[in-house]
Amino acid sequence: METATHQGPPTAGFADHRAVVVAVDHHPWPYFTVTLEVPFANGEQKFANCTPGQFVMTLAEFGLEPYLRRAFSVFDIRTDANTTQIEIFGKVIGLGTEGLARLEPGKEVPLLGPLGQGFTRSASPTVKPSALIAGGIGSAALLLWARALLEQGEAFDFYYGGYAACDLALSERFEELARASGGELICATESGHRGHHGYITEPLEQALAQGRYGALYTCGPEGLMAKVAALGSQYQVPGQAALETEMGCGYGACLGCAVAHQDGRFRLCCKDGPVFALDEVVW
Amino acid sequence: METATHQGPPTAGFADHRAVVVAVDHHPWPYFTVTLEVPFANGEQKFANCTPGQFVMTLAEFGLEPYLRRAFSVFDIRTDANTTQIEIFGKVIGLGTEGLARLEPGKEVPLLGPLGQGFTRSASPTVKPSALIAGGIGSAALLLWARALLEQGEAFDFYYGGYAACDLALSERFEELARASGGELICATESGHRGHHGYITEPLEQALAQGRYGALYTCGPEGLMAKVAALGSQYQVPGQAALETEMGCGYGACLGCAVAHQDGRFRLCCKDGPVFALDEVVW
Amino acid sequence: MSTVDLSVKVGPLELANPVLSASGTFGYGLEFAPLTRLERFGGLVTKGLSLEPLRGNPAPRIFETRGGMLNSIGLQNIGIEAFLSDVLPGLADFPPKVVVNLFGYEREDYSTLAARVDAVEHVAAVELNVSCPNVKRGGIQFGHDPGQLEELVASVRKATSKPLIVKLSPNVTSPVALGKAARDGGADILSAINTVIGMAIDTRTRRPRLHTIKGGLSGPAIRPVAVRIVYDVAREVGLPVIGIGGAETADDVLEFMLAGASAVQIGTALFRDPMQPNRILQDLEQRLVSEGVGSVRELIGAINIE
Amino acid sequence: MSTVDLSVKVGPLELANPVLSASGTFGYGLEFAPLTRLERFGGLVTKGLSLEPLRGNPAPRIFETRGGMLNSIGLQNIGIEAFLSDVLPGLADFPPKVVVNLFGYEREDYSTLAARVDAVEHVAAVELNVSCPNVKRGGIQFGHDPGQLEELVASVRKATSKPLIVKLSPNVTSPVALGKAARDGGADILSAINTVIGMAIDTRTRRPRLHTIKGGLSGPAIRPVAVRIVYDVAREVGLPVIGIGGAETADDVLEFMLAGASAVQIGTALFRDPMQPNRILQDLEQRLVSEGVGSVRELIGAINIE
Ligand SMILES: Cc1cc2nc3c(=O)[nH]c(=O)nc-3n(C[C@H](O)[C@H](O)[C@H](O)COP(=O)(O)OP(=O)(O)OC[C@H]3O[C@@H](n4cnc5c(N)ncnc54)[C@H](O)[C@@H]3O)c2cc1C
Ligand SMILES: Cc1cc2nc3c(=O)[nH]c(=O)nc-3n(C[C@H](O)[C@H](O)[C@H](O)COP(=O)(O)OP(=O)(O)OC[C@H]3O[C@@H](n4cnc5c(N)ncnc54)[C@H](O)[C@@H]3O)c2cc1C
Ligand SMILES: Cc1cc2nc3c(=O)[nH]c(=O)nc-3n(C[C@H](O)[C@H](O)[C@H](O)COP(=O)(O)O)c2cc1C
Ligand SMILES: Cc1cc2nc3c(=O)[nH]c(=O)nc-3n(C[C@H](O)[C@H](O)[C@H](O)COP(=O)(O)O)c2cc1C
Ligand code: FES
Ligand code: FES
Repeated sequence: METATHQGPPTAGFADHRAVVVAVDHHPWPYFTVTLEVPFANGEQKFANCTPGQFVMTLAEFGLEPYLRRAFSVFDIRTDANTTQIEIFGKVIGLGTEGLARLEPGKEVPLLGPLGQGFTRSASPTVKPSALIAGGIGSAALLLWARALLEQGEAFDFYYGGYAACDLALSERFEELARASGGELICATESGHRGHHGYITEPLEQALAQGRYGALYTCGPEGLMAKVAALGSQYQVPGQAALETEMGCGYGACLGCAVAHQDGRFRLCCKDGPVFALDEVVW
Repeated sequence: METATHQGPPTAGFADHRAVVVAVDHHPWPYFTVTLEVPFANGEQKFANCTPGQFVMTLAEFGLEPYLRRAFSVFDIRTDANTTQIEIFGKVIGLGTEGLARLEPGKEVPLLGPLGQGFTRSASPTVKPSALIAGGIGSAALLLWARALLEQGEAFDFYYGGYAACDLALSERFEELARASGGELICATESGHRGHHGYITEPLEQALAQGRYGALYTCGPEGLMAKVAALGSQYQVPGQAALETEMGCGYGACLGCAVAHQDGRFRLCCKDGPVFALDEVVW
Repeated sequence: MSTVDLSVKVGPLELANPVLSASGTFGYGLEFAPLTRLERFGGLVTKGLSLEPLRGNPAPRIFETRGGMLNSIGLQNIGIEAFLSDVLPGLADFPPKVVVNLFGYEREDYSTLAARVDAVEHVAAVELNVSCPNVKRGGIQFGHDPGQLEELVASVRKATSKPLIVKLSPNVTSPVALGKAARDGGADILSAINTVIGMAIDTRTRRPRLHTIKGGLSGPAIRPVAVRIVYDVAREVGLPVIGIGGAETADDVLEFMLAGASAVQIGTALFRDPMQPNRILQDLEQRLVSEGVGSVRELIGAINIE
Repeated sequence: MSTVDLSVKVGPLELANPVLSASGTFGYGLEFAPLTRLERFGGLVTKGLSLEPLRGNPAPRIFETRGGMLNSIGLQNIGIEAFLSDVLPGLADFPPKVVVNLFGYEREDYSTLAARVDAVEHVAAVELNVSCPNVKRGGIQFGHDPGQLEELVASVRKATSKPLIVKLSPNVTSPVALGKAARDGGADILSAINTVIGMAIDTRTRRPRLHTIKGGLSGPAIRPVAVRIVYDVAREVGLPVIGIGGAETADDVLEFMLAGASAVQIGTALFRDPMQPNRILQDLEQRLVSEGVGSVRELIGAINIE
């Protein structure tokens, strides 16, 4: 008999906030970042327990469409004396992201979070560095994790792939962290305009073949993550991926975000994920 | 056998324009005016044949709701060397008017018009002045007509009724025209904060009882217009009303805007109206 | 010039492209001449026509709802004779095929109407409205009972050799059963869907939003329902299908076609923007070019369900 | 303190107010504890429960459409035993009445489930899901056939003395006929509606948006359909009705009640905003105060159709 996977304790400590937009930055189209401010309530910092890889559900309430909130990784987080600033990094695709990109400072948005289970160290610490592999906007899930690794004194290379050069938006932020950790930024574009001409998994595979990495952490298009998982299993390197599924609610109420696992069961992307071990998921 | 009423020639010369917002003015809430600019095309002035009482269909395209355009009287119209400016006067009620009130200069909106049949002189010219009776936002349909009467050298009084003083927004513009024509502005509020304490049809009835008017022109809530029609028939003064119905299209395609007439037939508010003779309509 | 072939054959009906106007949302067609490039349409479907002119239902007749609208026009129309004498000659100047949408109270009304247009040159096809929820008697009973529908269609089939389209109701347990009945009666083509029965109330006045209390829901809100019915009917009945219901973009037209439609009617979206069909055709062409699809016909029923 | 009486009696079921959560949109209730003031709800309806745990359908399971969403969760659930032992005790701390939504493949599944909860104190009522479009076998056949539905309800009626709610499908020609069958089988209350069958296709990949191809449409898009069915069923069946379908504001709750509903379930709107029911109750109270209505019960069926 199968046990329910969505019956565990809910993600701890999330709440639905009214956040205020403090900045909207437009990077080369279609990329943008929005910084949202959540005041402390009763002296309590609202995203204090937020871990890298967790996400929020939000929506620019211009009208009634789209109807459902959209999920966004917590890209960056800053805290001062009495507010928390949450930065999300978006790519305009449809109504949800279009709305967020059109926000202006001063507007309020609902902000539900922090949600889900973030990244955890895949392996017992080894001398080997890690590889973080981002496909385009998937990089949004990896900044906090890159910083966490750096703070723990672990080196990592940051692999950044996309179709064109503009898809490697915000690469300086990742390069800085990678360098500081003792690693480097490796880029690839399918168009050939920046870095390796081809898929980002190609330079990754070369490095894996040389036994360079102790762990892989990835977020991006499903095809990319599946390839990383395949490489991980081929070279016996453990790792994790931050998944994206359609989400109705973000907190376990709709059961819409099923992710098939190797054990034959479904997990909920919003509650059991979005970060899963590479070898748990049916790709 | 009944003849089709919606089969006559379509309103002449209307088209669907892309108009640019040049000004949004906020009067005491919930009233606002939006000025829209339509460039001449091939040297042709686009609203040249627009008559008082005609309307436009428009929509602030912030998202996908509301789905249908909303009808607005052409409140004012100005022409310079190569553009026409159309001003609409709105009251925030629901999604449609909320959207328009939130417009900012520079935005584009669709503007279909000029549509429908406007006011015409009800009676052969007499020595008697006319009465224009507006209920709140209904005044939007009467400014151009007031100016046309003035230009034709006909005197009129402007009756302006509402619940509170703020509902008599833009009363200066009407007062000026009425005065210039030799008439005056008469106000009434149900709250008693401006003019007669009660319904605007009360001072109108007193004047009608004294035989003061040769014609009545009205726009406002249905109850007000029905009362004006009843007074017109009681005192044997002809007149016209600009009606409002739900409209799907504004140009005769949906047949959604039926107005029952005394002859047992329906007319289309958008094509045969919105202005109808007071004694034609089943109130 | 376009390198993409947009022409479709919907059973016996050949169209220059798969985009038609839907009945009741386009007047008699000429209303749109100042607003849109009529000549671009694949076809025009007229407002429902009856033997005698009809005055329709009292106001209010329409009400906007989320992503759609309710209507209860009640089939106001000028009658078949006025249409043929006063309107059709004007439409004959335009390239789009004219489909007459017919409505009756009794079975004979339908066959009389169909016989009347049988010899009329500029009528390209006949669409039977057997599913209008907005009239008290007639119409709808045929659309909800397979036995009655088959008899009705058979009698119309005898009256005309024009391509015969039967328009299906979504308000039934099995649209497929009704589609099969229409097929067995001799229909050439099915169109789906008519409006979904709905209702709304003004909570301030406590009165229904429509004079007739209930009306027909149309617009993007119902598109998922329409796509589902087109998919089922196209797979299970074996007649070509024209998709209708909430289509507003080229993407929506493609969605209906992938689900199995050979052509698509645009209704409520015309009210929001009368130029929408022109835009749809432009986008459709671009889309096919960019995907390397030579003919739009390749997409009919091409949903990938493996 | 409020001077307005929000309490309602829905047949044998007494609720502190007419606002409940809808099955499948509120998890098992406790998920919401951090987000909303659970204690304010009139009642909670659980996710559909079956005898054994179910894993549900593969992804994708949901897709947003205009004014609504499609879902094909496939009744993933922890099973009745896990619910009773692990979840219900936690819910017992909260004031809202707990309604268990039950689902089975065979008639006996339903009666076994109903018998299982008959003696369970904190179960206030049983709602039968006989209309889920998202599972291959079972369920839906009962909801689409009056004869089978009556038999099913009769056998459940024998198994429990709890208030018995039967949830109606909108995907039938006559919801009223199904409602009468449920009544004749012994139902105390009808709830309407479940989701409307719909479908959507990704035109780029040409694949259906849901793994199961078709799914259930919910949200504001379907509210006019739900209000119509509630209106018909409330007038013609003679059982109290719980309205469901696209309700998101106090105004919508009033609309359903004027149409004849004694209470209203909130579903999809919870995803957009989990605090919505709390806001609804606050607005509802204000609205009644401002209109001078002493009890919300005065509004049930109070539509003015003269
Ligand atoms: C846990 C999680 C974290 C996420 N983090 C981020 C983030 O940090 N930044 C970010 O920009 N997005 C992120 N997403 C994706 C985001 O939630 C939206 O799905 C996405 O931005 C599209 O929303 P939309 O409303 O703009 O487009 P929609 O209108 O929903 O979609 C428009 C079209 O694009 C397709 N589409 C939908 N989603 C995607 C997608 N992800 N990639 C490609 N096509 C798609 C749809 O099929 C549809 O045809 C995350 C998703 C999850 C589940
Ligand atoms: C020929 C014509 C000319 C018009 N001219 C103007 C004009 O110059 N200025 C202007 O502001 N409006 C005008 N209107 C009305 C306008 O078209 C809209 O119907 C109105 O502004 C409400 O639209 P909305 O989208 O804001 O509200 P909606 O969302 O459509 O309505 C919200 C709520 O208000 C109710 N409601 C709808 N319309 C009205 C109304 N007119 N009065 C009171 N309640 C209503 C609805 O029943 C609904 O419950 C005109 C209408 C017609 C037919
Ligand atoms: C205002 C209006 C009037 C309609 N009149 C008719 C009609 O006369 N005959 C008919 O078969 N369908 C009629 N319909 C239904 C449409 O042709 C179409 O089937 C339906 O609206 C769904 O398509 P849409 O969502 O694109 O509008 C009417 C629809 C609307 C909105
Ligand atoms: C994600 C989701 C899951 C659902 N699961 C169930 C269920 O398990 N049992 C059931 O009877 N109805 C289920 N429903 C139907 C809802 O209870 C409700 O009838 C329907 O969604 C219409 O209401 P709404 O528009 O307010 O969501 C589900 C609906 C959704 C959106
Ligand atoms: S998104 Fe609703 S359960 Fe995960
Ligand atoms: S609004 Fe008059 S016919 Fe459409």
